[in-house]
Amino acid sequence: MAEFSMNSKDFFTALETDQLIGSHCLDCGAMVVPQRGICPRCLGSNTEIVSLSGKGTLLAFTVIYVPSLMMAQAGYDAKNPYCVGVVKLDEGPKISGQILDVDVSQPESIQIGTKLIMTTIKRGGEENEKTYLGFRPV
Amino acid sequence: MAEFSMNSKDFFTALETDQLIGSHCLDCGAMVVPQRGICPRCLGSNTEIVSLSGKGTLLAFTVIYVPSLMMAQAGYDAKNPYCVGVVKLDEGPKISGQILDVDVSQPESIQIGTKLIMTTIKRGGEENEKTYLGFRPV
Amino acid sequence: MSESKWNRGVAVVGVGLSKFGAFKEKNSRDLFVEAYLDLINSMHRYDPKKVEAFYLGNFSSDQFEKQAHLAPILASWVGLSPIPTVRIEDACASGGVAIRQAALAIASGQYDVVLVGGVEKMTDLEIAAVTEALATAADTQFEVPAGFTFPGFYAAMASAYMHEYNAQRDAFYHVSIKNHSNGALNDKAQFGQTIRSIMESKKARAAQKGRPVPEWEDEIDFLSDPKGNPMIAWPMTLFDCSPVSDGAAVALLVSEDLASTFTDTPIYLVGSGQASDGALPERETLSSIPAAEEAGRQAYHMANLSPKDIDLAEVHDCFTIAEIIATEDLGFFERGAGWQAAIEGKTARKGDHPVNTSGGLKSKGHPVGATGVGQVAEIWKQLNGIAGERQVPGDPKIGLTHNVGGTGQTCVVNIFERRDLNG
Amino acid sequence: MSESKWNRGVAVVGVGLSKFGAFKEKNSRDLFVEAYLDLINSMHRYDPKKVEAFYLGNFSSDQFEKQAHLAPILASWVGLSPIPTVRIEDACASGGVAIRQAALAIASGQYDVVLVGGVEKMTDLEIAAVTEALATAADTQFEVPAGFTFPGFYAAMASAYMHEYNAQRDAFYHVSIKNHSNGALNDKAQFGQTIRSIMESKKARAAQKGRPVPEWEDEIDFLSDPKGNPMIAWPMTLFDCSPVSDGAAVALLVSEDLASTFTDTPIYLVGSGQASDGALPERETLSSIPAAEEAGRQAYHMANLSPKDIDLAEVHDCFTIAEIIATEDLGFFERGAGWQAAIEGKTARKGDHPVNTSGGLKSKGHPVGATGVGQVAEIWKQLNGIAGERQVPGDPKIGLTHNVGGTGQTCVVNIFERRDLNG
Ligand SMILES: [Zn+2]
Ligand SMILES: [Zn+2]
Repeated sequence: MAEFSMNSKDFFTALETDQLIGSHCLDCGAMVVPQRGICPRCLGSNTEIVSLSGKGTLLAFTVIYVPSLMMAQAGYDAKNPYCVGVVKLDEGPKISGQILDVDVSQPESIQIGTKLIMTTIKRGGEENEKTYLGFRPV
Repeated sequence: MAEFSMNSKDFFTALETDQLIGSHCLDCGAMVVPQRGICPRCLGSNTEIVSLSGKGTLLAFTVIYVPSLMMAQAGYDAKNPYCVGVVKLDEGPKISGQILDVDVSQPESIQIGTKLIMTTIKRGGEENEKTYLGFRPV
Repeated sequence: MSESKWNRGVAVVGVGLSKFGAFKEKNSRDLFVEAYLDLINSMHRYDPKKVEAFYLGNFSSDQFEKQAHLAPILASWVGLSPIPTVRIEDACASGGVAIRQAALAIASGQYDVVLVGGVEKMTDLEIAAVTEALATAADTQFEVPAGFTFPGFYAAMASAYMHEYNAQRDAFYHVSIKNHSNGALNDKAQFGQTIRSIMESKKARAAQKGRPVPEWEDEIDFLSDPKGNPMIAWPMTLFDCSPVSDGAAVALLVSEDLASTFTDTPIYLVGSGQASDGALPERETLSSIPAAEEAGRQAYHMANLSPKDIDLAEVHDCFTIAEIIATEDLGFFERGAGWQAAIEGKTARKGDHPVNTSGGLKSKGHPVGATGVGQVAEIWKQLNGIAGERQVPGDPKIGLTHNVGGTGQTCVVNIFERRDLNG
Repeated sequence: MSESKWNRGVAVVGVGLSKFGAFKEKNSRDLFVEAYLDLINSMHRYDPKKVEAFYLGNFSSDQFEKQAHLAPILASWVGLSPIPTVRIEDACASGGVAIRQAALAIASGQYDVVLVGGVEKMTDLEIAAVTEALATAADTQFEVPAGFTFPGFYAAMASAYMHEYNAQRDAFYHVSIKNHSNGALNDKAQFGQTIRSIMESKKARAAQKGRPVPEWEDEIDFLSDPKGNPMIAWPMTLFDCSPVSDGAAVALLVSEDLASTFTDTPIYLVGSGQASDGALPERETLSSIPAAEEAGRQAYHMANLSPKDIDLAEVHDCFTIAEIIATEDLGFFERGAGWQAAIEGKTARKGDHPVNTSGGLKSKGHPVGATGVGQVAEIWKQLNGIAGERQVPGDPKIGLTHNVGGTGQTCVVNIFERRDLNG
């Protein structure tokens, strides 16, 4: 993972090549996402960047009818709501992302505990296109 | 001056009708501009709105070559700089404003102590036109 | 015995509030003056020349009014220059943290008399811009790009809570109904109407316009109908969310030994706690707010009190789920029991644990920076028995404020006590 | 004898700095981590688990990065959650005020060990947007609409100063030349080049491109030529202005009694003062900064020291005129004598009153929120004799920091003292 640094923007640089990166503490073994230079468990600074599987489980979610500006620009609104959630990765750490391919017309049907796999999402149109993290059911 | 309130925006409402307003403390006699409900000298709250003459003296100034966004939109730049200053009003209080009709090509020629009279300046184009305070030599 | 490490105690000797609402004609400084005049006019022995410092809670006048560096402007506007002025920003907890920092500054010995203010002027921006500004209280590098909005964060916490404790959605509606019924008795409140009266006026308006009149049986029926109460972020509806507000609040804090020279009815800051956290994914749990629990633990420890000693609490109900979680984080109810307690009315004004007698953020309004200071104003009124129609019965002596920034990245809890003169 | 009202004393036991400059690849949190690692790596006895609170000076990540509520994010990013975290905003004085608030919190007894950070990430925005953001440190309702820019305010003060004291414009250039010569010896500085080397490289570039080579005789000649040094706001030129910068700084503060458990070389905060003011027109004078004078007076009084006792000072030279006024406000020179003193080299590293040995804001850079904390880092290095090539001679023992927000709406002065172990 030498191509990525601990600088926080590099998390998105990695995403552009479909890689989900985090960091691993060489002292205590803790894994965190996004990657960072200080280990939040032992507070040491002996960490390295690692790649994660992108597999995880849905921990919490919402279906949003009044979108953020970014999501409104991506075409979402009250008639076309979207799901976003917090995902527990198989390696331990948790992260937020849009949840695709779930039935947003029936929020009650979306199950906490659903197994997910990461995907990347392009938003922002041609001019400002950026890559974002998403998940979909396995 | 019953038509204006102590709300700070009303200073500009008054300017729209070419009136420069301040407040006068009924307890200690202090005058301040813009108008406000608490007297800064005696800290009492017994003040009334008064109209000022708009006459004053230049206390400090600058000629600006790298304009603010608002002034850039009004057409100013390094080749067309503008003067702005702090003016001591004849009634005592001081206030900032654009200084018109001085030789901005020779900042050294602009004299602190110059006698000034207020004027109002419209900026912002048709859509967002607002009235601002300015001064020019008597 | 108190467990305080503080060098000396701190008392509140006066409070002031502006009306909360949407005020086109007023800027931050005007709202602040309104609250400051309310303080002056309610105190007999206020001398502004004794004020030694000013602490301001403000979330983001930078974004809302294009005005940073607001603290010295406000102090100057009421004639308090050249006292030291400090703006504190911890998102929606800015006001509560300002109270705590002012208290610490008094405890240090540096100042004897400190004015605390809180203000936010939010309604000048378009609603989309307000939403973007509020989102900056969360992690805009990693959380917001996922698509979250502010209601969305709390909605996700609600999903975790409902899942973990099998909670019913009605519980949220009961919080909203209760807070509106309290706010209806508060003349400073932005939405001082009961949910029932809102429902009835919607029916009346439909009838007036010749449209079919909705057949809502009661408030729950009304709130359950997306036509009356649209979904914002499932499971949070419009009436689960606090509004966008303008408003200001002030409180005058002094060292304990000076309290009686300012008022006959001081209340004492006997416990204070504050904690922080990372973004939602950094936490062990999503069905509670760990930093709120930690702040509460610190405050109880310092005050040597326990949750059962608290006569009433103002908690941070930016969303209805937040109030339910707060009542658990603060130990009023067991984990997972808060939603049932809300349905059973235990947090009502005459319940076992009165919560948000002011109307809370939901009904009183949520001018972000003012909120934490405004909470203290309500506790002041309740402990001094001057809350009028919304007065909590039983001569309350101990009140608590709970103020949350973001989704719990900052939490501050303060506990106040009235001491009887002969006590 | 100290005149301190504080319950107990406070010491600085470590500092850290990121490089100051323009760093596309780094956000606030990355700059903060860089400074924090610099602290860790320079301390032998740092234990992060002992840190009890975090105070952050930050002017406006709201505007620069669309990120408010930055304090808990930074704490979380280095693993310090759930300690209480507070963002302090007093414009360009945010860092210095954060130092003072952290010290007061220690003095209160609440905390023994507090981390103070300062950060600003300014270079992501277009320069016009940066200018607009900086203007929000002034009164955007009444001062900015007059047409003022931030350099414009200080330029107007310069006009009043020049008029009152018949000062020569060259004095400003001497400040710039001196600060660049100091910054050239500071590996953290954004513009670590002397004015002479900047001049020479401009000549060389002209020669390379086959253009006429400017015939500047010396630095003053270069700075006096609008082709080398364009006017920004008369009489302030480009080289009178500090740059737009990214950067972070940290300092670890502890209660005096614990200092020796963290380091063998603590420095003690023996004096602190802070004051506020209204906008320029609210003041009695425009040729000085009354709040800076007041903050200095408080700090000297608390430390029981006078200006002549100060071995070196880091002052807020956001513009060259500001440094000259600062040296008068702080009492190093009589009113109106500062400009002559600058010309005579009295504020040079080997002068009577060394000022801005770090290079100051002008050469080191001015990441707004980091500036006040970075000043403490310089004083730490100088008092401990580890400032390398830019070390002030004569074994300095007492250093002062002077941090100004806006045009003087907030000013904070802190005085630090090294105590010899056997002293
Ligand atoms: Zn570790
Ligand atoms: Zn008066």
